[in-house]
Amino acid sequence: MLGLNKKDASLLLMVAALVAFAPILLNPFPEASALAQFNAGYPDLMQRFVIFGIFAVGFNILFGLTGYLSFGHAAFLGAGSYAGVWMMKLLTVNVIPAILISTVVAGLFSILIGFISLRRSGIYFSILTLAFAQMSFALAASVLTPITGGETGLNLALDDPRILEGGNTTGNIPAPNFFGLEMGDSLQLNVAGWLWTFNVGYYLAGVVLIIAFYTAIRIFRSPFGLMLRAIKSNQHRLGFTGLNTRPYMLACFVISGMYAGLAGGLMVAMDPLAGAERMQWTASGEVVLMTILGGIGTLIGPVLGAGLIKYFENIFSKINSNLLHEWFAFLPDGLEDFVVTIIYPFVGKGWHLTLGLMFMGVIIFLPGGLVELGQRIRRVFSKKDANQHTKPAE
Amino acid sequence: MAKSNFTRRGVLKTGAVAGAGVALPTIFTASSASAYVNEPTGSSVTLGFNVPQTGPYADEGADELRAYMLAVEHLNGEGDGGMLNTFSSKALKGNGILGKKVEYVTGDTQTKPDAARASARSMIEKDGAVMITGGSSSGVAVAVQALCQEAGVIFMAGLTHSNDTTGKDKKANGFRHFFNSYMTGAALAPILANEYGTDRKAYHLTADYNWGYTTEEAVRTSTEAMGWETVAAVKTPLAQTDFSSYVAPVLSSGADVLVLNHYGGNMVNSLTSAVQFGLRASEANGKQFQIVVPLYSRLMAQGAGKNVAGIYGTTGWHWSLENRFGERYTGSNAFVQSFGQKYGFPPSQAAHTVYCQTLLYADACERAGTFNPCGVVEALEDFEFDGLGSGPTLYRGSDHQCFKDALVVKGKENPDSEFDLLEIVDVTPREALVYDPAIFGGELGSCNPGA
Amino acid sequence: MDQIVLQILNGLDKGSAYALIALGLTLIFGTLGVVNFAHGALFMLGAFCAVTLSRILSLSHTILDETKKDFLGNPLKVEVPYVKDWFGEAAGAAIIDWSVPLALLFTVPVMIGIGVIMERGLIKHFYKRPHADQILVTFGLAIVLQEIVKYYFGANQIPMNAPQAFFGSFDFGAMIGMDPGAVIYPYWRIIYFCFAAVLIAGVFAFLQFTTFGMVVRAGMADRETVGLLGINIDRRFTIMFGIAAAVAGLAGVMYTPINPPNYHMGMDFLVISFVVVVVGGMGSLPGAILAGLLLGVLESFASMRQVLEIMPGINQVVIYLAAIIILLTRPRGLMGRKGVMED
Amino acid sequence: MGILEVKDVGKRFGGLQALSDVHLNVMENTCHAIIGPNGAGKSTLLNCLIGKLIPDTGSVMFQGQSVLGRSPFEINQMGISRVFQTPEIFGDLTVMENMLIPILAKRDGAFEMNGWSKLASQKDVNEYAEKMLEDMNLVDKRNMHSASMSRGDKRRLEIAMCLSQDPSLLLLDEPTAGMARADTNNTIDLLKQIKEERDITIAIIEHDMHVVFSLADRITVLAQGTPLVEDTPENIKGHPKVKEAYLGETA
Repeated sequence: MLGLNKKDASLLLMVAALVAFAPILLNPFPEASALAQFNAGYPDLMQRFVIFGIFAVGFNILFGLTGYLSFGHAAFLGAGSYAGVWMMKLLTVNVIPAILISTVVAGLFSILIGFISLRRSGIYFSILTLAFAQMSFALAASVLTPITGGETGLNLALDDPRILEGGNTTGNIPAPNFFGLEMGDSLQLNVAGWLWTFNVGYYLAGVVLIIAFYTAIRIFRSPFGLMLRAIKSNQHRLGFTGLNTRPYMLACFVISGMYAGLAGGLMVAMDPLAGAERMQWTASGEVVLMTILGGIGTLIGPVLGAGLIKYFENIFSKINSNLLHEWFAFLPDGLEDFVVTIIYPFVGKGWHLTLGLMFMGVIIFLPGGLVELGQRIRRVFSKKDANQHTKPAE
Repeated sequence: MAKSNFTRRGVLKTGAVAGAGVALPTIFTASSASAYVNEPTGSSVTLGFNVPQTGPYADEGADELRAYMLAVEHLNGEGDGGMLNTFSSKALKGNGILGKKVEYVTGDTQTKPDAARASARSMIEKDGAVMITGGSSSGVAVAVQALCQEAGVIFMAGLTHSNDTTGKDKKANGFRHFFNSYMTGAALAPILANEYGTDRKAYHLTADYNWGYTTEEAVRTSTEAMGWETVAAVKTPLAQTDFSSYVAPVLSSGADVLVLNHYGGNMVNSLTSAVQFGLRASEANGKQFQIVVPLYSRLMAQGAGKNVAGIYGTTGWHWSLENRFGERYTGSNAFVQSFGQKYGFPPSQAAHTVYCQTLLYADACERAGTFNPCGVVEALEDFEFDGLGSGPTLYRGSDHQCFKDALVVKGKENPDSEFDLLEIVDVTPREALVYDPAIFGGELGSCNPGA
Repeated sequence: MDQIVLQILNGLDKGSAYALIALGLTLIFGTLGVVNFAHGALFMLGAFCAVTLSRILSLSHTILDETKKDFLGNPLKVEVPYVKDWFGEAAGAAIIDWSVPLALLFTVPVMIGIGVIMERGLIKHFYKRPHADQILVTFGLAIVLQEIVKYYFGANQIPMNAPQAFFGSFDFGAMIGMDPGAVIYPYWRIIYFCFAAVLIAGVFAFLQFTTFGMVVRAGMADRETVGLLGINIDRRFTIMFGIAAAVAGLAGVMYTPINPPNYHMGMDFLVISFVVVVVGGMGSLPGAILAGLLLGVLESFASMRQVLEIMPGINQVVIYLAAIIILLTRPRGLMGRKGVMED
Repeated sequence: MGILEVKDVGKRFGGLQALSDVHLNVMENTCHAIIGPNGAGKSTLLNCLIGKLIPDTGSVMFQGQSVLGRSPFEINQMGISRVFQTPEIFGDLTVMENMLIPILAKRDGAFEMNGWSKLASQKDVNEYAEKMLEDMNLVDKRNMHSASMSRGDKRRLEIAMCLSQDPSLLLLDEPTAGMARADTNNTIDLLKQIKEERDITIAIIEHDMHVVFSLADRITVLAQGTPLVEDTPENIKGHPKVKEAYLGETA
């Protein structure tokens, strides 16, 4: 299908199905139940899953294939975001031009940074990218305030020109839309206590994710992708095999940067504000963590890693002591307080602690990240399967 | 324990289980179902408290959260009622808001605009919050305010001091009770002139971001109007932790006052450096060298320890206000009492401002008779009130900024406890702080109910 | 001219802090081949050793002072440290006053212990793992350590004071024969600089002149061969990790009077210390020191207002700009060896 | 005229004159061995031939074109393939993938963003790779991780990778170093077979006389950075100078 082998095609179909049914799958608990706190099926978080998934998939094209660890990838996401907001300010609040320009600007920006940084390899490359990103962040937050909005961020204003629509100075700023369909619009479906929200913006981002994922598969499986993996494996040998690794690296870096820009464009399409801290090293570090957590060099890993980190950030940080008391109200009072006291440091303001423990736990017990977890589970099942049928080995 | 505050879900539980029998899928889009976003349909209403819980401002966020929980208690008729008893508007009856019990959800802004918006959106989209409040920086306040305007809910800003929040980035759905950079300058300058004379030469160190710019400008303008001269103004990176290279040249620059336009950790570190370099013990131009910190908070004073002794600045409110200046500030002591009884220490200015914001929002809903943001906006615009601990106060309609007295404080030489680090020098009456809303530009737009 | 001397002095002082942290980081890079993202957290733990000691020293009982009132109008509770009861008012106050220098003694065993536990319990299992795994696990560890500290000490900064004797500043310029009043510098920063110099010299001497250090240096160059010689290099590496942790911890203790510590201070230093290590050249201890001092001085110069008037915003980026220029002109940093962490 | 002409090459490292006055003429379709005791400058010479080092003096011409100053990939594209002392393969990849890389590199030149365009010819590439593996008896191991193969197999794979590009000149740097006797003999047989079957020039740097005398048509003896003598294996065997400098010690 679409030039993919069977395994890849089924992976793509699986991702497409997950994207399509996420609003249902991510809301496993009825709206009214106490566990509904763990539901993730609301537009903002679903959009974030998808957007950071794109970001991480793109990052993995660079890091997973070539082994070049960029510590400044957030700069491209930030540059894309700024470009997107400016497009919405100047031209139109239709999201398509914004997303396109984000990708292009991030691509240009990554040509510049990549051209210089790729002169070095290993940790020297990492530090060069980090330095560029930190410079971008520092300048965006301060000296470039007229262009970037500084620390408060760049957002839409009523008196923006919006050439295609004509600016208005009264009423409200028009919402970002896809040819009239507003990103914030949702269809809510209430079935027997479950509340499912099908959001326009989410599905737009979802479609983009599927396209991005398909492109990533094609890159992974192409001769180009093979050369990139060869760079990771033995760059020295590759030179003596007649290949100039520099343009390959640069192309890969730019593709990866454009993925980041695409993610940035989608981010401002969903929520039209671009802040400088999107470019900070912590943001670059986050995508590194997402990729490692999910499984470096695997196709689906980075998407899973992105999902897990964003889930923690958005769900665990919102659990407060009040909620805990409510959940454990069935316990006797003393025990209830005890249980809440035990759990409380790990949720709400302590969600970072849980995140840190999870990083350590995953990498200690699952060296291949979340994908390895999946593989192990599958192995357990297939073993069972084999036992049941008592198939001979081979 | 606080089992009484069931969230919306807890209450929905019975209703939904009963409704499940019907099991006919109901389809509605966000716009068709109600007159405004997240119209509370059950017996409760959900407020979203969005404060920094991680990062360097986590302790400030924690103090805000304490005040929010206290406010919710008082609104629901529990506890001693706090400032409900002294508030000039008597619309609130201690039975929730419009008869609906007040519930809340909490989130973590991380003091990052992106994270703050994510958290606010989850409150609006997932938890059905009808009002978002909180925050501990102007970047976050501006970002979340813009989001609330787009989403169609009310935003009651927490601690945000930049002129932009109700200046160039003001929004119809957003309101600020806290004071701003302009007011700091206006309040501080006369007292500085009085204490240090009118022929001072000032050296500014300014945090290189929006709040820093507006604060530097405000302090410069108002001190220069008093006759001060500005020798230099140097911008320092926001991420800077060691300010020694910025402080070192000050003494030989010909200045005799150092103004630190820094907040939070920036201020703690720059002030510590300035004291280390012996600025306060030095003389310049034949005068005692002085340091000024335009905006003080208790956490900053705690962080800088005894280095704050004798250093002037402004603050939005202080727990000793009513004791010092009497009845004009009625409500202060009521709030300090009920906060202190519950948590064992006095509230900070952040706690005070968010408590007031919660009460003001609730009161506006009562007076408007609806949670509809447009009704609330109308009720809050040009609302004149008293009894919330800051004296007579006006919520100006043209920019949604509160006008109330501002406090000039200085660090105590011999503090009695870690909460008693500042003493009030004087209070600048609100009349002296008024400015023309047009000077900062920006458009309020019109209220957005989201539907 | 005065300004330039002042900024060079300041840059060296700031740079010595960078160098000290980068030194420990390079030791771990070089000897163990581990990218330790938790190194900043070790620095932070050192600072909190000092906080803990000062808390222990000022453990108090409360007495009621009827003449004063607290914020609720009740009699004021005054805290009286036990040490004042035991050693008398003046001696007790002096002990509390000297808590930061005292913390140096307290910190060394604690940090070596933490370092050894970290290495044996966690890092050891990651020697053979890819650098990416090391980054994730040490970053996770750094977050956990930070959050634990935050849980007990709060997120706000905690003021720590140098002993009264070293408070304030003195005329450094006059000492070296310049005009009086030209270069005024705080005592404690000069002490910090000297302390850093002594500590760095100590580590170098240890590596240079002891057999232990010789083996470790040989191990840095070629781990397998040293292993083949029948030397238990692992145990030595454990000790090396402990030493690196202690160096970071001591740097943290001495830093507390300069900037009040908070749980996040390690992260603030993490990026800059990595830049310093890499600019210095991977695996080179002198390189790390040189780069630390160099970047410190550059940062100080960039913060001068005369410079900022010409190049606004240069203070925001100078370190990164310098790093880029150095890495582009010198492929392996200032003093890097070939083949270390290049792939 | 030779396919590879080295004239007057000299190279100095600090105080050490590693190479001086090196003249070498490798004739087409021969196997030319370069031997010499340790430290004679064999590896330095080789590195000069493949562009890793640039000599201080002299010229290196391949088929009439200078190779000096060119990067490794350009030299490869001129038709020189190199086999390393320790087999350099792509350890993380499978044997088949290893095989595909040089074929694709040859097809696409230095750089090609071939995501979609050349899919049609992908089948030919795969078939060719399959055939190469068959020739080298590696076809059973096609899906194996190449890093986990034996040293002999790695060497075969590396040679296969080089041959797949149809080079005019194959440079071998001590191809049997560190190998067991059986592996060494296999490698010799393989190289003999290659020599017979293909129009290829081989230049080999070797320590092991057994290998040299089994393969070489001509031999250059290098000592202290200078060529001592160049002749056929038979003549070299009895050459007194060589005996003195090199063989004397071993024979």
